[in-house]
Amino acid sequence: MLDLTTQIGTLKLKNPIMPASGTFSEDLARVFDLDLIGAHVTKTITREKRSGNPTPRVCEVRGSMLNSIGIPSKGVEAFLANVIPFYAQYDAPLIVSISAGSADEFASLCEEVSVPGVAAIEVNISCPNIEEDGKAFAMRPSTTEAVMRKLRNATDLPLWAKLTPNTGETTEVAKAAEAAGADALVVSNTLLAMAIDIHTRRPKLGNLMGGLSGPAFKPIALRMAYQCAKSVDIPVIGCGGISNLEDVIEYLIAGAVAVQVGTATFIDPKIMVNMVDGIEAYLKSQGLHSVSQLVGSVEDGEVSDGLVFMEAAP
Amino acid sequence: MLDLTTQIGTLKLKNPIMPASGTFSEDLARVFDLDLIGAHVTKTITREKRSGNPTPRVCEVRGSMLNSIGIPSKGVEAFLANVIPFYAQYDAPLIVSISAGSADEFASLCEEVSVPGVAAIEVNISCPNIEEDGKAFAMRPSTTEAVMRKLRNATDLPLWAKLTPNTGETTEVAKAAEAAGADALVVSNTLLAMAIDIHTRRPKLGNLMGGLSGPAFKPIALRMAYQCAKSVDIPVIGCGGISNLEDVIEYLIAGAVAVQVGTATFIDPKIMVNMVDGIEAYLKSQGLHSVSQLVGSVEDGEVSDGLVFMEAAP
Amino acid sequence: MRTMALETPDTGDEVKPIHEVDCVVKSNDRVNDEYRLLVLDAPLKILDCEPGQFFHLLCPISGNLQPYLRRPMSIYGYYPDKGELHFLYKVTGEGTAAMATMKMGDTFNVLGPLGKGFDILPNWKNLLLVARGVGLATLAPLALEARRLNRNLTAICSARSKSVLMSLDYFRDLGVNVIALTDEDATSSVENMRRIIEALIADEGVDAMYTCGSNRILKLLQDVGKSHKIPGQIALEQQMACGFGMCQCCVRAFHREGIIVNERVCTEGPVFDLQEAIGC
Amino acid sequence: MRTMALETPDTGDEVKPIHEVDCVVKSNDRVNDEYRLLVLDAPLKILDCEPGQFFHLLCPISGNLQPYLRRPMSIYGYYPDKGELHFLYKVTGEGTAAMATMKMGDTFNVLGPLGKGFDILPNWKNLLLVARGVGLATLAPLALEARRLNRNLTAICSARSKSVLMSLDYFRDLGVNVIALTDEDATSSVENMRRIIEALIADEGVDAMYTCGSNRILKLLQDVGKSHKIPGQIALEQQMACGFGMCQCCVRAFHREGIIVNERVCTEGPVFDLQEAIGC
Ligand SMILES: Cc1cc2nc3c(=O)[nH]c(=O)nc-3n(C[C@H](O)[C@H](O)[C@H](O)COP(=O)(O)OP(=O)(O)OC[C@H]3O[C@@H](n4cnc5c(N)ncnc54)[C@H](O)[C@@H]3O)c2cc1C
Ligand SMILES: Cc1cc2nc3c(=O)[nH]c(=O)nc-3n(C[C@H](O)[C@H](O)[C@H](O)COP(=O)(O)OP(=O)(O)OC[C@H]3O[C@@H](n4cnc5c(N)ncnc54)[C@H](O)[C@@H]3O)c2cc1C
Ligand SMILES: Cc1cc2nc3c(=O)[nH]c(=O)nc-3n(C[C@H](O)[C@H](O)[C@H](O)COP(=O)(O)O)c2cc1C
Ligand SMILES: Cc1cc2nc3c(=O)[nH]c(=O)nc-3n(C[C@H](O)[C@H](O)[C@H](O)COP(=O)(O)O)c2cc1C
Ligand code: FES
Ligand code: FES
Repeated sequence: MLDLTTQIGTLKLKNPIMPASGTFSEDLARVFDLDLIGAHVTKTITREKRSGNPTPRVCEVRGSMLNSIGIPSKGVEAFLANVIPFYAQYDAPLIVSISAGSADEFASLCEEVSVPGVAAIEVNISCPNIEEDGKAFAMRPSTTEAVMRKLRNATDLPLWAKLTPNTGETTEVAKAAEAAGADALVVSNTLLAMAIDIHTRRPKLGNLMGGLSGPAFKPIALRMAYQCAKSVDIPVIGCGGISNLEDVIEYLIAGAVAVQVGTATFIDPKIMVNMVDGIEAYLKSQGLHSVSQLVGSVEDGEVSDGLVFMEAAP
Repeated sequence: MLDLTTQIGTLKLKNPIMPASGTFSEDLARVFDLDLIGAHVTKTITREKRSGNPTPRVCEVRGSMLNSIGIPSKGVEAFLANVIPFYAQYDAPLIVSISAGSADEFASLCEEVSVPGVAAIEVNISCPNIEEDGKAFAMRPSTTEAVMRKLRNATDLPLWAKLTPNTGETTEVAKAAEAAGADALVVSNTLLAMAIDIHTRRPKLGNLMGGLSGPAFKPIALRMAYQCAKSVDIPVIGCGGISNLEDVIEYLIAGAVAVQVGTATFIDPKIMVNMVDGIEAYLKSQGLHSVSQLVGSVEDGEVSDGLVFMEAAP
Repeated sequence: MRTMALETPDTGDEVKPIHEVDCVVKSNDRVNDEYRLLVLDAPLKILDCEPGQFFHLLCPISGNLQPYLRRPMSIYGYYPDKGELHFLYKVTGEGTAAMATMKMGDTFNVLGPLGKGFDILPNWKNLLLVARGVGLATLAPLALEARRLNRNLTAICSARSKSVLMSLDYFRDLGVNVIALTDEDATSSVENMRRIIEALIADEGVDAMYTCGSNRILKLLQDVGKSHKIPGQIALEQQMACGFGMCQCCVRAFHREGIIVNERVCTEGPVFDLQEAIGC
Repeated sequence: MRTMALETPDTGDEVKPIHEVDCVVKSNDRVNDEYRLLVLDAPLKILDCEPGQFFHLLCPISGNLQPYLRRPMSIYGYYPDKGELHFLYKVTGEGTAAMATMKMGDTFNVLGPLGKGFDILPNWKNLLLVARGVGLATLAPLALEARRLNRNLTAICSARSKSVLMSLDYFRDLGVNVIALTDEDATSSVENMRRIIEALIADEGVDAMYTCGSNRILKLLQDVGKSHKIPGQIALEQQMACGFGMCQCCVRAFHREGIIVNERVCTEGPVFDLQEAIGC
């Protein structure tokens, strides 16, 4: 028997494929049985209702996309009333993504969503910390640690910290999240980018800039996932540009125990299911019997810490 | 008459197209007349001979590439003896790219290459600062400022600071370089990334990780160039993923006074010449008469500083 | 002005499966200077469509044309009997340029049908459709449906010039009363359109109005609709990523119950109430 | 062991222009289970080649095959008289798979000719070529050149099986003495090869040896070359980006004057001195 399960702290997933926050919703149930994938991850919610950023919220760049959705949110009440019951019909664990502008608001939202039906909480700490200088929490180890400590006190559920690729201190931030009690890291959110329409000379996104996701982003997020897996003991969930089976395998080999698939679902809505099937076939073809045999199996030899943790290209 | 010239501090280029360091050499003279482009930029040199990184030094990622060449260098003597005389046969100004592991070494190399035939010095401060904690100079404003001050004292030639996209403090680093006397910014060097061969499970680059360049990198570098142009008064030279005429125009509109073309030359060795011709045709078609009319003409409206200088994707 | 986020997916409507299917291209010919008609050999399961719905198309990648995201395209015609799905499109950028390169026999991946189509309520007998340019692509299936339901349909079709006025024969063959207006004849002004519509209302009467796209026409029909209390619907466009509700890229703002609400064009639309719509 | 950086471009050689040209595909057929022969209609200016040189090919982009960098490929044949350029290639990944989709009449962009080819010194009368697998593609033009210069050429061709042994007829037609060895016949071992070579040296004598690729063969020929003082050359491969000297991606290490030097395969090579080469 092939063992596709993967362990993320106390949570065991039937397979390592799950959606990335903001690229998944109840609507995908119209395409396939949502119990075929390892977990469900909601779009980030905030406590209050929010309408999100101005349109256009998406634009295409060569072989990838930028988005500036922001975090439109129905608010926590609507979420508890409508979304959690919807996912209750599935066996796959529900991961709720949350965000807030201050550590205290973050903690109180975290408490509010720590309800039955929720298996873990993913904290989107790539949003600006309005109490400090407006920098996103996950830009710095200190702010990451501070917010994660408050969140840790606010819930007994597993806490996944979702990192940002915009920091120059990836491994320091990863270690800070671990030190403050995160149960897993999601690596990572989108990378700040921009596109300008040369005909109108206007930014292609209504919000001026947005986040790069999709294939172009993969080598960057993969590097981060690898660096994080090398620097912390908690599990790392890879995320960024994963578009096909090979990408999934690459992240697992790099050290991710599971992956999140985002933009690729927009191109091929069934891709996650195909990946689950593909992993099975791949393990078989390689004479392996479990996903965990792949995780972290990168042949990086006696590589020096200087290389593993380098922060600029050589 | 169409005016393709562009002014970079005291230096006037006949057009805004030049190669990016490390993607250009005397060899390109076998493809076109090197006086057709605005300037010549050498591969980064170091004082001593160096052999560079282990192979493979290049790998392909979706629609782009990673490299980990490192800085193989013939040393400054060979450079002064062979390279500078070669470029002396051309009118286009020669920009010499230099690097070193400490601010003092940097300064002394800077002095050594401040010779007739050199029009400006580009400082590749994306390399590790071996005196501090091994972080690249350009990762932080403080180390950027420190090294740029020493360099400023070491030469009277224009100094271009080449930034790294791996920092979380792009505009702070830009301002630090300006404060320390940089005459222009080159934005930017490659972004740290990784790829793993899923068959051998080995990193695709001999050096474990490398720098992403090419189309995938464009929206990121463009965002940085825009942010830098908004935050400093010295000219910004755009660099990153520029592959066709539209990309050139996009960078100029974003605020770059000139651009450097790297990876695209590997795909189409004549691309820089085509871009020069293309700009001329474009200006004509738009009823414009000079490149400077395009520079910084982005229609970003009454955009708040909060948006312009944001550091993580919304 | 308060702004409110949208509500969860319509619970009233039944939730139909969404199909992702490889179709074979039957033809892909130029119909005039600007537009092309793509005819696909399509399986029955994706031909259970409503006028106003759309598909999300995976444009081919070849050479310098490398579209990445899918492209939304209204259903121009769906024919379960002959197993055909039609799109009428204008080449405007990378994706549509790539579509234009497709040849008979090529495979083309489509996702759909998607979105909420037009309503034709039982008591709506005299229907009026006002379209400009490629908007006709979106409104054409209404003509077929009107005939199936035995309603009277008048179509005011406006375009830059006669040569790009499309679908007129198509409409006439379906018994539609066609009124063609062009810029080159100087007949397409808003004032002239208003005169024509007012005359129609005075003559046979109009029970419902349908349009899409143009801000000028939206404004005009909102005016006319308000003064004569005639209901209407409009099909709207917005940049899309997912095409069926997940990404929140495609929102537009609407007036509803005194506040402004955001709705997803791909899911709550692309067809919306005429009076609630806000131009852009 | 000291390591030294490479010197500036050979100043001895004249510096020829490099051409980037769109060619038209004349044919692109399978020659056996693993290899394809691409025949291009090529302009004269790119057909002034040397055996051992290569072109840098811009593989087509289509569907899921989206190669980005150019691919280096040895010249398998160049025929100024008929205006043809030939490549013999094995489908190993995205780029070569994309090449395999090309059809007669397609356009194909090539850059070259590039690199430094094989030498045949005036006093080298009896030439020996030892090749394995696709290495033949690189060595084949030597046969043509040997005939032009009226030298004797023996070719030891080794492969997995008879069915992938290529170019044998091509060689025979050029008057080459062909010795075919295969794994399936168990004739391709290094020991057997050594025996055969030693016999050749003992019989007619060997003035120069040429090979490419395989580490085992390199080692064998270095041994034989050293003990019999026979000079030789080897064509090497390395990952490339630019293909003509700018990027420093393609270096390999060589023994030279007691130290290790790095040389660019694309510019100082791909043909190097046999004894200086270091396997990988
Ligand atoms: C519901 C709906 C139905 C449509 N029906 C039709 C139709 O029947 N016929 C037709 O010709 N066009 C139709 N359009 C517009 C069509 O989607 C665009 O023309 C097409 O996406 C342009 O793609 P491109 O790559 O050629 O252009 P580009 O400008 O290169 O596209 C760049 C990006 O912008 C998006 N985009 C560009 N224009 C539009 C637009 N008007 N609406 C939404 N996204 C856009 C593209 O999808 C792509 O992601 C419809 C749009 C929507 C939303
Ligand atoms: C000077 C030279 C001459 C060559 N001549 C021939 C020939 O005549 N026939 C033939 O079949 N092959 C030849 N090769 C090998 C050929 O370049 C590779 O098979 C080809 O690049 C593989 O590309 P791919 O996209 O199909 O494979 P992938 O493995 O997908 O390629 C990924 C990347 O690795 C590079 N790469 C892969 N293998 C090699 C290799 N062996 N050498 C250099 N780069 C490689 C590719 O160029 C590409 O950038 C030659 C290589 C060199 C350097
Ligand atoms: C349209 C869109 C919306 C997103 N919304 C969120 C969000 O609400 N919260 C979050 O943590 N990440 C969000 N992301 C980031 C993704 O979860 C993911 O980290 C990123 O897209 C990289 O993965 P990908 O390349 O597979 O898309 C969003 C991404 C996209 C494309
Ligand atoms: C093969 C290669 C070698 C490079 N070497 C250098 C270098 O020596 N010094 C430097 O400052 N940048 C170097 N770069 C970075 C480029 O100058 C440029 O900043 C980067 O590639 C982004 O531009 P592009 O996307 O147009 O290639 C190198 C890039 C490549 C691809
Ligand atoms: S396009 Fe994704 S929600 Fe409408
Ligand atoms: S491939 Fe660029 S130097 Fe050889």
